[in-house]
Amino acid sequence: MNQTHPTRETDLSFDESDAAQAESGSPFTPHDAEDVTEMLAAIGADDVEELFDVPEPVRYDGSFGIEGRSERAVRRRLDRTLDANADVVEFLGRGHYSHYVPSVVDSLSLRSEFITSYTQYQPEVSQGFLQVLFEFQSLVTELTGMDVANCSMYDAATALGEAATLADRVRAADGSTILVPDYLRAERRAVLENYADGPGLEIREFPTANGMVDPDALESALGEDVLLVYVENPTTDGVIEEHLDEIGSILEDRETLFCLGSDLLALSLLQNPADVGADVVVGNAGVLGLPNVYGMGIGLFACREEFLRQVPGRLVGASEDADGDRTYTLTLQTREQHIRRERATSNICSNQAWVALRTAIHAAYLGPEGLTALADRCTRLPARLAAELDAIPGVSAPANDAYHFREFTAEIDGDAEAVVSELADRGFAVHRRGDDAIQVCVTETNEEHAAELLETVREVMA
Amino acid sequence: MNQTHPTRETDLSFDESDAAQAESGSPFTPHDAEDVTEMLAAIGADDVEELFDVPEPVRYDGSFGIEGRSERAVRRRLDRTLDANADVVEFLGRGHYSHYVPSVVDSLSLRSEFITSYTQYQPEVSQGFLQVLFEFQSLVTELTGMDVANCSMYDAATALGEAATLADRVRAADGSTILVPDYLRAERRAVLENYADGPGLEIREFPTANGMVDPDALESALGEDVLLVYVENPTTDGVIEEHLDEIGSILEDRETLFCLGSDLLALSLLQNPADVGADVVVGNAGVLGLPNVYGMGIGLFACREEFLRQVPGRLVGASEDADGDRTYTLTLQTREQHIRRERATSNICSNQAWVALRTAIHAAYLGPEGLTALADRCTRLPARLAAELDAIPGVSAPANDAYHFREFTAEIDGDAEAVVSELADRGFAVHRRGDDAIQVCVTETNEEHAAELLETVREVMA
Amino acid sequence: RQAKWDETESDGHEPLLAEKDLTRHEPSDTYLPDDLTRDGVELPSISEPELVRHYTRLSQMNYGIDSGPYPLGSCTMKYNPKFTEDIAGQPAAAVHPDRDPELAQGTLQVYHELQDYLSRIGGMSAVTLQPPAGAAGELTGILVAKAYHEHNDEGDQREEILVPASAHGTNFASAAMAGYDIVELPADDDGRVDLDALSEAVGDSTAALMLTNPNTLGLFERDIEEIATIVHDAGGLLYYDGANLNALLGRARPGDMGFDVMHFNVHKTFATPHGGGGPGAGPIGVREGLEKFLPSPQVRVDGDEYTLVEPAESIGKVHGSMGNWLVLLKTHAYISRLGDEGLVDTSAKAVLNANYLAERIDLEVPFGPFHHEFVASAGETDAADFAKAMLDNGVHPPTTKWPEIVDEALMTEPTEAESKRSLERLAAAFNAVSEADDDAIAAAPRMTAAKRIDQTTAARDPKLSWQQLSD
Amino acid sequence: RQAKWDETESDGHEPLLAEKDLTRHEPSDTYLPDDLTRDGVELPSISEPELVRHYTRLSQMNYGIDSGPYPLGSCTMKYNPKFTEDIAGQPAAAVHPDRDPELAQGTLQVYHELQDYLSRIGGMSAVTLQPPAGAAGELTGILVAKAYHEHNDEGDQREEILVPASAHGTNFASAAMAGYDIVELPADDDGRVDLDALSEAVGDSTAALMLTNPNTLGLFERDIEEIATIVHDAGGLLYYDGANLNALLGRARPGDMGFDVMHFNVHKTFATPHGGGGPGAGPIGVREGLEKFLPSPQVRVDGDEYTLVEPAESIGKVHGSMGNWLVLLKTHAYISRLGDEGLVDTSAKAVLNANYLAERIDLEVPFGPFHHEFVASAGETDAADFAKAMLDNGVHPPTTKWPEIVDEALMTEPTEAESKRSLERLAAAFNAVSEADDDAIAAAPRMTAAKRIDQTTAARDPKLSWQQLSD
Repeated sequence: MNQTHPTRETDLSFDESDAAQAESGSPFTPHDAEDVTEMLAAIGADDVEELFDVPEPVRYDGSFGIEGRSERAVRRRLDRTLDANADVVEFLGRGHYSHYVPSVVDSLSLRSEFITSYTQYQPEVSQGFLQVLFEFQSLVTELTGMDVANCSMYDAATALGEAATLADRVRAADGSTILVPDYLRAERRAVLENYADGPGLEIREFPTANGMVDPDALESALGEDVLLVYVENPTTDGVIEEHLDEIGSILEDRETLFCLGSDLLALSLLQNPADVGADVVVGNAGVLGLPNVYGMGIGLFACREEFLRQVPGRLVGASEDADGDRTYTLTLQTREQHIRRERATSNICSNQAWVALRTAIHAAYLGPEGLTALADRCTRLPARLAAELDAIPGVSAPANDAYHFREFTAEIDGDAEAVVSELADRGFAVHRRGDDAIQVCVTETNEEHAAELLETVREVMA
Repeated sequence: MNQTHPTRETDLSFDESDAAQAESGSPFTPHDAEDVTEMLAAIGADDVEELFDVPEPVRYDGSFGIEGRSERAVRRRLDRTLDANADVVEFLGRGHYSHYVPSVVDSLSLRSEFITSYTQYQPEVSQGFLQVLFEFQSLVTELTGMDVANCSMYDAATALGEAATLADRVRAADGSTILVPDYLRAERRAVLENYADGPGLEIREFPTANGMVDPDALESALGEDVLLVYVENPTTDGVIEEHLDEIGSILEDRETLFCLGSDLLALSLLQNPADVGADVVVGNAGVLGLPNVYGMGIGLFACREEFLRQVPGRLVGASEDADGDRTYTLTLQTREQHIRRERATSNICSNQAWVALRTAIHAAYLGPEGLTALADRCTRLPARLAAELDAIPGVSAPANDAYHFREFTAEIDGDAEAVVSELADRGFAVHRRGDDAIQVCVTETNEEHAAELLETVREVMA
Repeated sequence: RQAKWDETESDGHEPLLAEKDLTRHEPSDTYLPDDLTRDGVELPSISEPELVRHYTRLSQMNYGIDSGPYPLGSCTMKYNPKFTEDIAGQPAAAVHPDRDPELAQGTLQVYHELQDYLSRIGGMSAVTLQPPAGAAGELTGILVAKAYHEHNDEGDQREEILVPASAHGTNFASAAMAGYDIVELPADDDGRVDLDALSEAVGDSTAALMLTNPNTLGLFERDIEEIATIVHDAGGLLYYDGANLNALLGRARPGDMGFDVMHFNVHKTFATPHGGGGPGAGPIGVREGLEKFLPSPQVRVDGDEYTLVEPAESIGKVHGSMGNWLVLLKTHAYISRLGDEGLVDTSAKAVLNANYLAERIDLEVPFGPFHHEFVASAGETDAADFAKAMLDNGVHPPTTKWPEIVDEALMTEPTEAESKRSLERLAAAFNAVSEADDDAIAAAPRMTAAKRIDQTTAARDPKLSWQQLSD
Repeated sequence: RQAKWDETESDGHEPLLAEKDLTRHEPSDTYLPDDLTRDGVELPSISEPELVRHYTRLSQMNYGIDSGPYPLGSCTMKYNPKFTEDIAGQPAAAVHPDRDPELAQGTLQVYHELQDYLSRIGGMSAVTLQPPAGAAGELTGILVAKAYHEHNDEGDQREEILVPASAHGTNFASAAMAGYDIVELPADDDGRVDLDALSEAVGDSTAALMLTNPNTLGLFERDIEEIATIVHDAGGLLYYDGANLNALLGRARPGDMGFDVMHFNVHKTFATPHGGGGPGAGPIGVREGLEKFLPSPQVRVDGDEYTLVEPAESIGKVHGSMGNWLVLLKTHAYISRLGDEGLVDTSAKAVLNANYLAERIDLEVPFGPFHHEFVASAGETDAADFAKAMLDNGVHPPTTKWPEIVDEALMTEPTEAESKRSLERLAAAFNAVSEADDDAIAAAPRMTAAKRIDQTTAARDPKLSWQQLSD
């Protein structure tokens, strides 16, 4: 078409807008040129570079080869990158679980007064978060039956590590042995080994039977050197432990701590740790509050009153302000690294406080009835799914003659690796357990796909 | 497998969790049974049903056949439903535009103090939103050059309707004609007709040339009966109007209002309406703040000071409180329906305040440089895309010999309906304009797909 | 106590962005020639961190439902479920209104299902979702009535709309916008429509009666069947103002009561957020025979394909597109969360709460029995002053000075979403003010971000922008 | 002024959920037999509307970066860009940690790219992202050092870690957790490492020196090359505490200065939100030769496939999975938003701001020249009291009483994200308190949600749960 108006802008390309939008300098520094000039004048410097007291030999020129992008370009690029996470339905568990997180959790926890705040060193302007953490501790206290709970550990594995060093500090037992069941996940054990390394503790395994503790075998494994016995309920194989009372009795009169691993949802239904004689409860609190985000979560740590001053991590306590009103504050800080330095109960500083907030909101949303009802469902779903799988030729489920929580193992006639891989190709992720077993986890967030999973397993096994 | 533990729960189905989670009653009523009992006792009633003073013949039994669902089930169901919106790249405009909305807009506008508040009838506890609206009015004032802006109309079409009735109220002209260009979108005209219906106004079209006003034709169409002349810049065909000064001169000494339609982004770059003699500016303010959400937006309405007391809708003004501090309040409410009833300047009550908040945040995020740079890009992109399309055999673009803003029409050799349909099948949505033209809109949010679009058009036209 | 900015430099207010920075930017190297561009714009140039603090602070100076009870009678401020925002924020919800219907089947399905839900809830034959607010719904409904009379060749003759004195101001304004004369109906002694006055007012020139039921006093119009007969016998239509439908959800349907046209206020009945003044949505429903006048387009389903259809004698359009889509989507989500049981429970608890609160406050509450709201009298105290004093108790006051049938009216609607504890707190706020002395009331509010605001000066010498402030 | 609850029933505090409701629920009809279930749980049963108000109100009683400046020295509280939350909130980011790597290629790509970014920024050979916090990074780094010495058969011999007196408490605690003895190094008169003291302390038993540079006084350790030589010559490793890396971004790299191991604090350097105490992330970088000791697994790329690999002599694991994934994702987003130019500008403005603020306050500020932070002295006033009085000015005070090398220390780090206006407001707050009289300071704070809090009693008689409150 014959145009009197220019129609071609030769120096424009369709993909340059991101570059065009990328600010020179940081988009998050508020200074304009005039500000900089005035500030330098006040300081008495000619140039910002003068302010860097860095000797020439170690100066760096600032080139990392990292390209700046507009906000939109960063989002688009990461959206595309994450899309490479295959679109499979996860029937995965083993200590990391998916429960539906209601919208209020995001809506409230993302309020900037919460998420952009720091540790509550100035309690007068931090009452909100302090009360949240106090309520979180109270929730954990109720669900574990313990006297004291801290308000955040990194995860279940590090919480177990902290329990081991607590045992070392509080127990006069001669030895230095931490006794763990043979079903302990390798990852948790590896973390425990590193926590044990400093104080020189030794990790020893005891054999279990049918996925749960064999009290006789435990008793045989015990000795004067044992600081702590760790047991899970449910286990990461999904088995509900049936010998907690016996374990409690065995450990009752010994200088050995009884440490129970669990999670906040299971605790709302299963035996109360306090009732079976547990001394310390660790595990996963983030089953409430976060979906599965590649293992990011929050660890649980609760114990009996006598260990209070040896507890690792943050503790929030109630106090009064100058008006006599109830207030909250970080307390017993003399246990902590910023005061006690190398004699602190732990090196923990930043932890998982924001996840604790989310967990507290989620738990409050469910309430006692909701928690218990969901936990009850977590005992029914695996039973049903195991029975259906068991009906498929070549599958025997559950592998353990036990009640299960969320998950169970199933024996497979044939090559488990091939079966798991074939299922993945067809859109389902399950755990492989050795050469001839798989593990399957079912909750309210994937049960709607259970029928498809069964159909697919049937096809794969055929 | 032979199990001593029950493995089949006969009454459990995998899809019942939604029903199990659906509360009886509303999940958003906080009463437990005890509360209800106590409240009824205080009222002196035995049953809530007693409180309904509804005669038997018009009582309804409450069955609508609408099934209640858990929060998760509702989300899942609507997610699936919306997935049925085809995954196409939109090159659509015509008054509704897509610009990248930065994350701060959601983050701030969803703060519950903003989004869960009502109209600011109690200014003492509503200073935040009032200041936002005051700043929005100021933004519009600056960009339109007008003296007065209100803080929200439903959309561009209804704002035009309100301008017509304003003209009827403020102009002594004998007649009742609203003069609109022949390029006016049918939807906008249809809305205008309804606003014109009550006061008995007549809508008349004047012919344009090359997609813009022909001053001679406009002058010929004018008469003593014309209350208002409406012109767009840019037009919904994307044409930048080149005769604004002449239009202003033509209307200067007449009892006819000059009403200009535009949008907030275009106004940051194109001729200032005040400079060309506009009396009223209407249009789309939501081009900033919201993506294309099926036409939901916010209308623009600004005018000269002399019409202040005839302005429709909400106005926020500055004032002082008892301490003498600057404060803000809804003002000139005697224009409004809740005071003036049938003599109000409009029936408007709820409007689009929350979108105004989003628009204000987005505009502030961009700032004067950002706005102008983005607007400038909106003049380059269509020029480039038109030139590239023009190079494809069978396509002539742009159809108008003009500068364009965001979009343009292109003539097609062949059946436009078939071309548009074929493009849709291949993942691109463009407008069909009659039998032998299409319209294409390009902004920073779809330019990255421009090359693919060109390639696809090439294939389709081949 | 509400947060307040206390920056010394700014006399106690959060500065305007324009007071923090004002940068004049004159574009250069523009693609357009100079004669098509403006000289420049002068606006705040603010960094993202500063921007975030500005709006965060402003939000803290604002009261919302999440801050506490908000018992604005006839404005129904109830809890807004958060999950509806997550649904509305989905990328798949962002579609252009000019998409071919084939490319927007998901959105159209939501429209169609919501049309259906509302038809059932209102007892109506068809529903349009186009009006972007309740008042726009009123205008739409009256235009439908007008089209109906014109269709019957009675358009010129029927030039009056009857509106009870206690009706919402929008009823008067909407009818006037549609070109009608207003005939105001007085109330009888019990606060309801005076049947004799109605019979007298109604006639050949009556286009419609606009009625709110329960009315703004919270009273059900018990004579509704007789009212319908009177209006219909005179050839008029009966219009239902849906503002108070929350009180009747699942208990009575406008269609069953004889209403021909109605609007819904989705934020009042279906919990969409009000956003500080909108967006809302004002769908209207019509009885059989009036569908053909509805705005264009309507969503229909044909097999499993959703299509857009122009009704045969459509009044045309009342919004440039299809109304406030995201608000309608949230409405759909809310209704399908509640279902029948939740909807019925909503009206039960709304009515229970209003009656309980009325019982708990030490003010005169004339008329009754109440449904979802009641109008108390502030007695000797000016109702507006009474409201200011309530602010200091951390609650939002009721609607004041309206309806005028009650002296110094405090029109109070707690909604179903308030707990017994919250109602008691609200009652305590009423009772504290009713016992306060005049000086204390005059000095209120003290706990708010701003003290008592001078509205008269604001209107006498309007300052409507930062530009005018610096004049 | 901060918002405060003023509910009469609760003495001025927001009630605990347990004070609003406590419901004992005893499960019945459970699938499990009774002997495997507990008797019941007693927890608040709260409706969604009440829940939302509770947490909304609590948030209003909390100060965050979006509320105003937060100049906590060494804790680096800077603006947290909102878009990173949108990225982290995507459904595609929610994946199970036990997915086969083939099914998590997107997540692994982000890990791999971030490992690469951090290697470049730190001048390191390899990076692990596993440590879930800075202190966890320290422990990890020291365990790597330990593994290195054990690999060289010097594990038993090298049992000491040197730490300067002004170092972060976590350095001492982390080294102790790894089983080391701590040797504290005094500072010289100019606030930096005393080279003579270092030479004396270092020896065959030295495993490592942990150093923060710039140190906690904001001072660059100018003798860093000599320090490195001394430590390396003695067979020890040099550990870089990354807390203050924000000051040096793009100006100097720990690897180039001779550090062997370092950790990054992603919230301090890369603007991830601190969330009221975490989650953070504490990636560590190591120089060439130490990669084989890193935690398992590392992310590698093989062609275009990302895989998980266990380093040859890995120390094992320090977190049950792969660390705090969402935090790492936000870190990636932030770094790729800024790029080289943004990173360099960050340190420029951080240092400019600290120097400007130091210039503007009327307190003694010993030592210098400062980089990103400085330590002022409150003089005769107790630094903790000084901080309380600052709260009344609407700003967050600096870190107090540390490092002890300055009397009544006020350790102040404004960060790059504060504007000149904001710094001036902060300076005004410092100066107002420095002129206030003792009584006024003792009475502070008055404008906060709580008045001065008694921390001693809280520690003496700990009440750590609602259960203990009601004891």
